[in-house]
Amino acid sequence: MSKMTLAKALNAGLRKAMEDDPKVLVTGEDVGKLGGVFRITDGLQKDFGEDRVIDSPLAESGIIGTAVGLAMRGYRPVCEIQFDGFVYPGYDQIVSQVAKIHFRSQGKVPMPMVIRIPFGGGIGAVEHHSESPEAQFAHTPGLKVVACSNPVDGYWMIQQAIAHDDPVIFLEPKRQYHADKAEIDQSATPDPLFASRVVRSGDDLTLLSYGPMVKVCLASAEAASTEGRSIEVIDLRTLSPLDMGPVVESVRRTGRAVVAHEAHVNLGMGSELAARITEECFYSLQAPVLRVGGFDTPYPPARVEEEWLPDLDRVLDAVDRSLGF
Amino acid sequence: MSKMTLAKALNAGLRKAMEDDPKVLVTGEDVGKLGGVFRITDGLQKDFGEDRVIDSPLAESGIIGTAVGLAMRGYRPVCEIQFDGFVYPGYDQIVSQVAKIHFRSQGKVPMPMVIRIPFGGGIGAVEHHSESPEAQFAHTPGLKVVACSNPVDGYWMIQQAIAHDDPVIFLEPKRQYHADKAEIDQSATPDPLFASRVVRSGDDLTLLSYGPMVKVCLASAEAASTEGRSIEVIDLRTLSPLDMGPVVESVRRTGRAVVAHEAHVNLGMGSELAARITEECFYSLQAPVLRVGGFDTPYPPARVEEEWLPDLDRVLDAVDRSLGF
Amino acid sequence: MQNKDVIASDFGPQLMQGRGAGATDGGPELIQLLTPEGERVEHPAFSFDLDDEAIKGFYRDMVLTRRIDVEATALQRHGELGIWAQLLGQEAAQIGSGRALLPQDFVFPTYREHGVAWCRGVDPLKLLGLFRGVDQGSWDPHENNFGLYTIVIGAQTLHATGYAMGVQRDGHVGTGDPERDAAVVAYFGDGASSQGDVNEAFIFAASYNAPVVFFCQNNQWAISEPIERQSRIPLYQRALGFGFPGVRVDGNDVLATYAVTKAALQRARDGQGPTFVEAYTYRMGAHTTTDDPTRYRLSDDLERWKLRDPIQRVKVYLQRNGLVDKSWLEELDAEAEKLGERLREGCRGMPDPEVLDIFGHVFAEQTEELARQQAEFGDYLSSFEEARA
Amino acid sequence: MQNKDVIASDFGPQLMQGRGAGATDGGPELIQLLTPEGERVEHPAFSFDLDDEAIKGFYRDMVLTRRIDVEATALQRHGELGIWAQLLGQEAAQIGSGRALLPQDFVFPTYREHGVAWCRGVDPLKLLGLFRGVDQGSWDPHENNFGLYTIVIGAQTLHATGYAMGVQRDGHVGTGDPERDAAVVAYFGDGASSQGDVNEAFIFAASYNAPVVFFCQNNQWAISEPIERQSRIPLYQRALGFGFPGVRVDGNDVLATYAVTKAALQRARDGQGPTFVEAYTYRMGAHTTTDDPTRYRLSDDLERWKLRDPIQRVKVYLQRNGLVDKSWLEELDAEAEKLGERLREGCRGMPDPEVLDIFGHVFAEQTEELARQQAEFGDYLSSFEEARA
Ligand SMILES: Cc1ncc(C[n+]2csc(CCOP(=O)(O)OP(=O)(O)O)c2C)c(N)n1
Ligand SMILES: Cc1ncc(C[n+]2csc(CCOP(=O)(O)OP(=O)(O)O)c2C)c(N)n1
Ligand SMILES: [Mg+2]
Ligand SMILES: [Mg+2]
Repeated sequence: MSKMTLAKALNAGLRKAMEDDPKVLVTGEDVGKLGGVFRITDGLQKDFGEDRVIDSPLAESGIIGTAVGLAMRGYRPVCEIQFDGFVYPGYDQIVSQVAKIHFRSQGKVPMPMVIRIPFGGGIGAVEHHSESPEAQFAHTPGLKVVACSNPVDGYWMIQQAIAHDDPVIFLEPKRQYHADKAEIDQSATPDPLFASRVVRSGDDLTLLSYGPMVKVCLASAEAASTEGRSIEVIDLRTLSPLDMGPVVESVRRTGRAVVAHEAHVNLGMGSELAARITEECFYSLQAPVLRVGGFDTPYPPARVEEEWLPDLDRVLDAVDRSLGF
Repeated sequence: MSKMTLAKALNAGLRKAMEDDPKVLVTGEDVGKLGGVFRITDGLQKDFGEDRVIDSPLAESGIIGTAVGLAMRGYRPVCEIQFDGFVYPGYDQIVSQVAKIHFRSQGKVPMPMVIRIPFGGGIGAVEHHSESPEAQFAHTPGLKVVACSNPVDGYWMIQQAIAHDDPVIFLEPKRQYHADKAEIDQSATPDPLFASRVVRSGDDLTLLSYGPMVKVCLASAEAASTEGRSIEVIDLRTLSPLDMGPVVESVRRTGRAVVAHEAHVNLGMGSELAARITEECFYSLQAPVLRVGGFDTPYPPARVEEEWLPDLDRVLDAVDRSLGF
Repeated sequence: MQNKDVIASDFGPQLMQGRGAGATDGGPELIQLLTPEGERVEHPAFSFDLDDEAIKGFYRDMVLTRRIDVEATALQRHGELGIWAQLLGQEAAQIGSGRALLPQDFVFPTYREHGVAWCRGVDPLKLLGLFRGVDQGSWDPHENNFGLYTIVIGAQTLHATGYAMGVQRDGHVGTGDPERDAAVVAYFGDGASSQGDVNEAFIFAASYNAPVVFFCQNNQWAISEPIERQSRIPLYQRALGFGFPGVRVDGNDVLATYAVTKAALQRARDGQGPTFVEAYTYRMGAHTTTDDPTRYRLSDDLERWKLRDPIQRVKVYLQRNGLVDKSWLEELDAEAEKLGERLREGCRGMPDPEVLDIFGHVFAEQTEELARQQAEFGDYLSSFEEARA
Repeated sequence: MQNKDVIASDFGPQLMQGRGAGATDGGPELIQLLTPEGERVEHPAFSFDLDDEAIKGFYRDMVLTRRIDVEATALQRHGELGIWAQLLGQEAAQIGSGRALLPQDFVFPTYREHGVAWCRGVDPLKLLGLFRGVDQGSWDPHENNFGLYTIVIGAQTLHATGYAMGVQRDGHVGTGDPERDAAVVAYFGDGASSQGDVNEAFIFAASYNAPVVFFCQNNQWAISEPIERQSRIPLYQRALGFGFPGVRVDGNDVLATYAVTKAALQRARDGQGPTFVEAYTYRMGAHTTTDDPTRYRLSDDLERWKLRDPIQRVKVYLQRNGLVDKSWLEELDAEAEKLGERLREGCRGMPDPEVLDIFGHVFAEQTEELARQQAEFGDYLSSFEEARA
């Protein structure tokens, strides 16, 4: 099977999920004829009909709220939020309903639902189109949060998320949608959905990231290697629950950790990882866990986003600081 | 002047702010004749009229969104959210508008607004009435977040927040509303709004908290002292920005820190504090920063909240674990 | 500051003005089949198609429902419940609409639908759990097609609309098969009508022509706020702006409420889409047991509404027409007595939940992290047992 | 699955049905004063009260506004802008409403109100900044009483309502002083009408009788979704359900749009409360320069709407009545040419923002934490300078 971009892989994964289970529905703004503004649902309405690929009125709370009802009726809705910044009108339904209904009903009402969110910056967009909302969802009990970073994971993780019986916030690094192509072996058995993965091994420092920053971190590790530094890179993949096993194993070995994400550092995923790593690897740490991420300003105008976003140099800077301890 | 509960102190502070500045408005559900379900706005509509103390339709996004417009017209709205769990319908207006308008306009449109939220549990309430949403707001650039823990701070901090030119999320520990009374010297000069405060000094460990947990932490420190342990307690008061000065000074001295809050530990304020403290006090730390807080479950039914909430024993347990390192 | 007339000017029709929370009079558009004096009256569009036995049944339902409410209120006073949301005065709105439902219909309630729960066969004892703080609703929504109480105002109206979209996709609309075609009912209050979610529910329901009935109990108050704060025209007219019909029924008239709701449900089942039913009623009690209405409303209003009591008028009708005798009424009282006892004992007997169980309710597939927290907390708790031992 | 008729049944009035995005015909309720053929027609309720000079002014406004749009679109194609939201086809709706405003009125736009911005005296060059990615709107909202572009759909309608509540509190409503009484306008689209915020804005505006005009440009599309997805009845009727009037005006008729908006604004200033104005128009361009309408709409629709072009009909009127001659039109072309040049040069000349300045825009009172981040990042950046040096 030919190589695919992340966008195509997600589209193929969605298609497969809809073929495998007639209860799977896709809903959101412009997901029908248009195939979504990123074309992730391209062709699905044509092939599965308007009842299964539902163009919604322009209201995110309505999209999530009606999906709750559809799930209660036995469907498995996959909601597309057009851009990260537009998930907030649906935030109440997500944190007070989607996240709590299984708990409220003591398990009598499961909430199998996937909320797809193209997230992160780097595409030169206007305000609200480059947000990284993951920490808020990870802080909310009752939700599971994952982020894919490449086409192969995109293809498998979306199917696994849809097949999962708990609500999953599914984060897609929009700047990667059309970036790189990868071969997808559909006969392979994928890694579990809630497992982190070492994507480059090394001994001097552990570099943790997810989504759009994985590529940046791999490039940083490569650059560092030219200076003789051996950096292990972990693609977290799952943000809630965190899969601390591989992280702890790695940091105990390297003694150093840097977390990189686009989201604001303050109370971002990096803070939780720093806290847990320090708790579980206290005697192995040669340096405090350092964090590289968005500054504590709103996402800036596109013309400065390249400087604002954590990049190879800023990751390496943190690596140097860590190794300097 | 006689002793006051936190509820009365906040009421007095609001009254003072309205007397001092005719542009100050109070808006929210049932804030008028009823004086709010907790009576924090008791008597204000009678004295300042329906134009300044505004009963709103039952819609939180409407409350926040119209407050944005009122602020643009030169008013200083103080919005009451009836219970923590009901801030979420207004979440989009808070994070995408209130937090961003000053930035969007490069300072041309300031957003002087206070959003009052009675927060936390312990009052035997039903679902959605015992939430601790602070971390989500602290993670949002453009917002400032403070929490009062006692009548004196309540009286001064609400006035300082209203006088402040940036939007302030003002968290009120609802289980403290009618708990303790305190003398308020209205001629005193209050501490700055964005300053943390050492409320009990000690040498063995630094205990950090805010809002409803300050009282629990003080009791824990007292209990620990009977076992000869000298614990310093800091009332953070400001959650965003954090006032790291006193925290770092203290932890460098004690070498140990425990953070306690009702909010879920995962990505709660404790994670950010742990990350920063470790970064700034790495060589002084005798133990990892430990966190005591809500488990990663939704807030449970009232009949188990006492066990679920972090209490004196659980704080002491964390203290012991820290000292055990 | 508020100009209460809606000026017509050149801008379209003169709009009818709301009468406000003070008015007991639902206005000319009010659909009524049984007057407050217990007289049956005709309505051009709606008629009550059941016999007097059914009316006796409704009477019994309302009496027992009120009893549940009274007992629960008392239990709260005695500290057995943390809080209780009283339905006093709304019995006819709930029994009339609840009895119009078919088994395959599905209900999305607020936190006050005790009478509807009764009609759906939910054990009233189970209603107490949430208010006692032992659970958040312990009945199985799929057992009686009655959803869990929803506290976030308006949220359930979107759930109802989505569920109705599912009913459509299952092909359970407009087949003409009375066993199969199903409707969904979203209950909500006058205050809820201001929430974005409720209005979005109207939009989705209209857009997909979903088989949902929006049943609004306009009890004139949202805690301390009168209906005028939410709408300056009769609430049922809200629906017209969204492209589906709305009606105002006397919510204190169980016959009219039954007839109107039944017709609205059938429209939904037939594939004719959503309907807004405004049940014009009054919250005779406090908002909840923690509320103090004397701070914001006049007692005369309450007195006037007492004359429109939903139960009394049916009793008068039954007695005047010799449909019930003393012994029948006494038996009903006895039944209510027994129900009351059962609730009192049952409530006191409710076991507190186990805090460790909480960790098992979060997910269908518990995470290792939660399992760890559960185990560690278990060890922590038992360390105290050991200490005590 | 969707049953498009709204059944009347026993449930109130037969509701008018929407015509859908395909229809150019606004229906009988459409208010028109200038036909697509350039004929002036009378309307019983609304009349155009300005002279032909004013019409020439409107024509000039529309021609220049379209030029701004065309230039910006071209600048995007040349990579000078990241994206552009075209107003092509909506010139009359924007100029007609924009010219009806008084200086003290305040406007809350979406991201497409380039013509309104023109009327408010905002330098068109400043409109480009947001789309170029150098800022998020650099004009001072208080200078021209024109708010910043708002991208979150519907959010600004609540801001407008709140601002209008402020106008009330300032006593700038209903005094009869033409310099003092002020109105507020919230611009939004057909798709936005589905957002909870917009409906909550209607509720607050009605509840407080706020001096706000809800000006909806129904351009038939919300990106790829036709109006039927949002409403199955004419959109202006939405207002009736909230208790204030709504009208549908031919949004491609600058005279009618001016007349209707002017009347609605005066209602607001006089203290008669909110009005919903639906400007029935068509998005002749793509949603934005990144959109591809061929995926979802028929080119015939566009062709039919071209016959209703908002500028052409005014040109015909002016020429037929000998109000403009060749030289006047040539001068206007020249003026448009100059404007275009200015935009091209101005846009290319726009300096990129300084990333370090970003840290200064977050708060009125910058936090120490942010100052620290700003300083450290500054050092970090200059370390590269030094490295290079
Ligand atoms: C989103 C939200 N905001 C506020 C509340 C607090 N609250 C509980 S009931 C209520 C009033 C509801 O009034 P109405 O909709 O008329 O229903 P009623 O209580 O009269 O039956 C309010 C404001 C809530 N539960 N949810
Ligand atoms: C809350 C929110 N959801 C989604 C979007 C993405 N989006 C931008 S424009 C648009 C369509 C708006 O349609 P309409 O309101 O008719 O205005 P128009 O673009 O036609 O002028 C959408 C869905 C957004 N900006 N905000
Ligand atoms: Mg009510
Ligand atoms: Mg549109």
